[in-house]
Amino acid sequence: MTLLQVRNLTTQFFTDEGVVKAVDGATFNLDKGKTLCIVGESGCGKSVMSLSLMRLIPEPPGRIVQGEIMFNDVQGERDLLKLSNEEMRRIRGKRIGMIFQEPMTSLNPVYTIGNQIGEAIALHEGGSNKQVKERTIRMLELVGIPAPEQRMREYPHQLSGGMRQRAMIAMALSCTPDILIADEPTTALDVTIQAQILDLMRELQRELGMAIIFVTHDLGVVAEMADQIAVMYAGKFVEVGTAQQIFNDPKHPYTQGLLKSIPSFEKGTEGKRLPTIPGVVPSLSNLPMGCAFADRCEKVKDRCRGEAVSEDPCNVGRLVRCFYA
Amino acid sequence: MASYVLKRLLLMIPTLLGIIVITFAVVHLAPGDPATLMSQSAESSSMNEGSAKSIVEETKKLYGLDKPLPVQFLRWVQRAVTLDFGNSYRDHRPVMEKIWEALPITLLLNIITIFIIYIISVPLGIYTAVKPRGVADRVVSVVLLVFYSLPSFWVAIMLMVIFGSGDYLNWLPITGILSHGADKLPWYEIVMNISWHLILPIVCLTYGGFAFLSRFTRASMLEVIRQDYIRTARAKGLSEWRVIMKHGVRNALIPILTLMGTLLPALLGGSVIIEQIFSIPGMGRLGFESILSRDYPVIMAIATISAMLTLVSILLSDVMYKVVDPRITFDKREG
Amino acid sequence: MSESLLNIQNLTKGFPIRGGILGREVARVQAVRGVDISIDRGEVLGLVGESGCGKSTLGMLILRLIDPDAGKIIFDGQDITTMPQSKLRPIRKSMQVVFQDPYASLNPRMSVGDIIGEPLLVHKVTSSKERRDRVMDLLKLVGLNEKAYGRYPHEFSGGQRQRVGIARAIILTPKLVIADEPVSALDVSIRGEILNLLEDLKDRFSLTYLFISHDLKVVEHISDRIAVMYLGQIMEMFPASELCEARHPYTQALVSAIPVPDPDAKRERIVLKGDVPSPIDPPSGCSFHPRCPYAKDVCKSQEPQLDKYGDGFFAACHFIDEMKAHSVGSELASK
Amino acid sequence: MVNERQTYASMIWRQFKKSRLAVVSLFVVAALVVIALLAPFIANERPILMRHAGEWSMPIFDKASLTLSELDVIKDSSSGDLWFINPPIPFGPTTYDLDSVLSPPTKKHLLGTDGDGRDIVSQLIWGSRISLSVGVVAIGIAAIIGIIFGLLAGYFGGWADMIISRLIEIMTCFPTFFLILTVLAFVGPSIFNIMVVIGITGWTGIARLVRGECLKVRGRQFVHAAVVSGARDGRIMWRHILPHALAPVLVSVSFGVASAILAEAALSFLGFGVPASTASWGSMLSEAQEYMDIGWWLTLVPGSAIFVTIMAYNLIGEALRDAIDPNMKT
Repeated sequence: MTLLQVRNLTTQFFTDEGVVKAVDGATFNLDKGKTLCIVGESGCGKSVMSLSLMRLIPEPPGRIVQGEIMFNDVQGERDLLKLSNEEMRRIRGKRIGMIFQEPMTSLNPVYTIGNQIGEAIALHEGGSNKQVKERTIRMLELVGIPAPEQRMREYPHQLSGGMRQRAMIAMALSCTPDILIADEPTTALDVTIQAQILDLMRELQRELGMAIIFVTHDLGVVAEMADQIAVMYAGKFVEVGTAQQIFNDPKHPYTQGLLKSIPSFEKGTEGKRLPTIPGVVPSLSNLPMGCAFADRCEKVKDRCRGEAVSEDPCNVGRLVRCFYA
Repeated sequence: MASYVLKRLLLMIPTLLGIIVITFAVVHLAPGDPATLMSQSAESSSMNEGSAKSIVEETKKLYGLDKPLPVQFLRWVQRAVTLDFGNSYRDHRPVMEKIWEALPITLLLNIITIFIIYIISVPLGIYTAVKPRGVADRVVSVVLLVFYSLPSFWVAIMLMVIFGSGDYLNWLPITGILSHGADKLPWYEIVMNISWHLILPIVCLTYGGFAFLSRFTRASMLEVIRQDYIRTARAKGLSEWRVIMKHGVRNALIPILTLMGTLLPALLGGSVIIEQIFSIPGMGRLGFESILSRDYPVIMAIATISAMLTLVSILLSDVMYKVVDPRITFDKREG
Repeated sequence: MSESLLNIQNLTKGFPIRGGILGREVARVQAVRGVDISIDRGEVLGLVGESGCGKSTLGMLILRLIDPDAGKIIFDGQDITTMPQSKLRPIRKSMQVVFQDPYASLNPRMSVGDIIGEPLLVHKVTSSKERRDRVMDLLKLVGLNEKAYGRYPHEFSGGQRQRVGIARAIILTPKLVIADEPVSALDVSIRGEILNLLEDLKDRFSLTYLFISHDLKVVEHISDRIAVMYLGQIMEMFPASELCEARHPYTQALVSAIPVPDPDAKRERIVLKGDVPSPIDPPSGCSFHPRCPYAKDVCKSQEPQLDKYGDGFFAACHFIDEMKAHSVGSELASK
Repeated sequence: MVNERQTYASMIWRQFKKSRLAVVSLFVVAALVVIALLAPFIANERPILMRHAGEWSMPIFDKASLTLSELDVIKDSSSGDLWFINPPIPFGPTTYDLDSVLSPPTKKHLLGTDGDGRDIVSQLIWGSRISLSVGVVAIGIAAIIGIIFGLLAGYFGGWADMIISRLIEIMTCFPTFFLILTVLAFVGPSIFNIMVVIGITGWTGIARLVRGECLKVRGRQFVHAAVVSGARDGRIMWRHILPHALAPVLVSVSFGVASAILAEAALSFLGFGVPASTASWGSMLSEAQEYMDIGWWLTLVPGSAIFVTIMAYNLIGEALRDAIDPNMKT
């Protein structure tokens, strides 16, 4: 079942330097219980993308200028962009939960973990203080925080990085949302802790059945988590496909370059030159008319610079924004 | 907590000593020794030969000026910490007695002032931070800056002319804090009478403080609003009001609290001029008159006592900081 | 070992945590605990470990940005452990650093030309004309346009800034370059270019690197030898090309935790339980024992020494002989 | 992201320009400086240029030469060969026009005269010299002490920091204005003493600011990089740390000039200012108190001058602060 249908979502920031097209016509579907990974490098607009879905873009300078986000849950289908602020608030935290990159700064330092988790529960589910407290403890147990009764009385700075991110997950999932948006949730963590958190998220997804939108720059993490993958470059989706399609048969030169540039453990590669993508990411406030990747692309031809690229000009059968895929 | 307070108290000792050293230095800063200066000023204020002589003797005795410097200093320390500042030159009353009369008035004035400044500035600062660079923000910012730039003594005399002189309006009393003979009235009438007298001075003391504190609040709040946890609170579905009030304000208030301690010395200084203009018998007026008549013991006492008061208020705001902010700060961690 | 450029023995550093009334040291963050490492001339030693394991502190110690508590640092035949900064200054010419954050490591108020030329200026090695030429040459060498000379850091992308940082580090053709997470803040597509550049420069100027990173893949790519650090200690050292032969349980867990960019890879993963223990109070015995899947009683009480267990292989583990190279490693190698 | 070429100063200037009021304030300050510098040429009882009996002279530079009223007498007696250029305001600050004592604003005296018949405009113009020089010199002293102490405390830490921080704490404990009054009472009021006293009581804010900036910058990687490059302490402080502290210091200086001008006015108002022969805005206000009921212009005019000047400096400070605000852009 399609839970979320995003059509032509466009978010722009109006700054002194001009209009920054952070997200430019993003289109995708998210199925119930599945994981979509949005992958891209810093500044490609993937975080703005995830905030746009929650309508949390700071306004001004930002604005969602067009598009629709059709959300289809038990209450029927509706466009999140057309909801009133009040209605949208009832979606946030209740139907769609969100976790962020820095668990330290994402938790309020002056309130206890229990207070911050309980706040979401009390807001959306109501119930007596005792019920809220019990549910808070249950959530903490669920995300694998030992001694939850004690932990809920502690402040964020008293927990380790991994524990904080678990607390964030407990908070985001406390009202059993249909969708969890995770914006680089493991980037600030060590690999061994990252492995724990990724395992936890997969486990919770099996148990609770929520869909996940996982935003990351790490293709390794993508491979572990994704059912669907959207590759983002300079505000646009350049390639969308299943995990197998993207990893085994990447079509867009950017995707190909990205996959090649990861160092591997393969024997004999040490000391060899790494394949790279030359050049720099263009400024989002001053994008070229044609393909934004043209300046860094090996296959570039004149057409790439002069003409806007449609979603699938080569008829690959999925989104591959390239004339010569 | 207790150990923190104790530690802070111990840290106050060197500062207190420093304050005493500075006041001691000021006594010795005067050209010539204070005793002769004293007699000069006594002469100039038309005293007879005999009383001028006695003042010289008194000063010498009070400060032990015939003793070597270290002994003088030790004596001064001893006097300062026991709050024994001798007698005033002007009326020979004990200095502390005069101060105990003046201090409550000044404290009342300043506590009301600080209270009003906070009550008005903090909400204003929060409001302008929530909608930064909007019309309201700009208007508020310019208006407050106008207030901040208006010299209080100028405003004071103009307000006196307009509201109290009888030339234009005769609404408010312009001198003292109590009408003549009002001390025989029942207590609630006295309170009313005092409040009536305090309106103009307090207006003059407060309006300049709004700009500083509300800008500070705004900056602090803007900083907090940028934090990730505000985004988290919104992502939870909290209403904007609750996001700002629960998650924003508490964090923003932490630095604002510590400001309270530093506000006091500025106000004490400011009340010199306002108390003088409105003839309010507080510490400021007492201090100013003592300076005019070179009444050393009173000057020294006021300087020492107001510095100590400030020290206490800094301590209080630091302790409050600890109460509001649960984060443990590892005192010193290098690297 | 006669060829070793840098030799550190039993290097130890703790950061005091002060507290209590008198600011006494109440605890100590034991950042680096008795580390022995030597780096040969022309070698690249990769130092890998999770955050807080002390790897960056080790780099700072070698650079003498902080002073060690115990141990020895012998650089280029000279003991620099306690050398005063004034005597150290000439030696600094041959020991440079590249930092992690290209945004923080360049002074935003200085032009790129001034930043790169600063080491020449402070060591007075060239005239200002020559300096300009040298900087220009170097700009080209690290792949930047000559126009970059007069520009300011904020005008560059992260990758370009890191090139500036590298140019500054090598302008004096040092013997040793300590690269502290030089590519961690960069995007994948840029990372490769910087790693390639570092390798080119190493060959060209016969540099020696201490390459510090949390990313085992990057370290494995660039290094000749790898040292794995955990809680301030070296757990294992081995030739980079033999990563899959490394046997220490921590190294294996580290390898296995790294996500592989292959959705079809089905692998048996070692997920370590729990968090890295606090460096304030490291576990007794083997510091890895609380998270080690193979821990036995002896691990809790006895600290294992870093011993040789193969040609170029060293590990601190009581049971290293019973461990075998984990299947993960070999599976990775075959892919 | 690659931006067009911009130095830090030009970025600040671009942000600063956004505040129109602040730009106007810059002009106001510039105009005040020009007026203060040219005061003798603008308001003087002696002619700027004169030819009398075949001789050219510039009486404004010569205290002994004839005043305009004396010249008028000569002119009336028409002894020929007399020609002179009047300054725009033909009154000095101490010209007593006894015909028009306590005159409200008229064509002759644009802003009226005081109880001694002195022209208000002239006093205002000459008074600007005192206000501006006190403001600038006093804060100059404060800034120099503040920067040096702040750098020492912030960079070297340890004992230096311990002592300087205590000193700052001690200084801030005293009510500044009371301290200034007390010291002036001892050393005697003169314009020089006022500048010095305001300066040496006003450095703590800047010192604290510089110390804070210093601590912030000292731990940053580019400073480590400079140490590794072999740079000495002096170079690191001067080249790497101070430039970061300068912008906030500038903001503080701007507000500081405003408050120094205010302090001088308040001192003069209380009779602790410069000697009565030189008019200052504060002493004008002080004298105006006598005629509060009849001479409204006497209070309004100098007060407005103080207000406008202080406002200008405050607006500049405010706009600068906004311009260097890190949330704008670094």
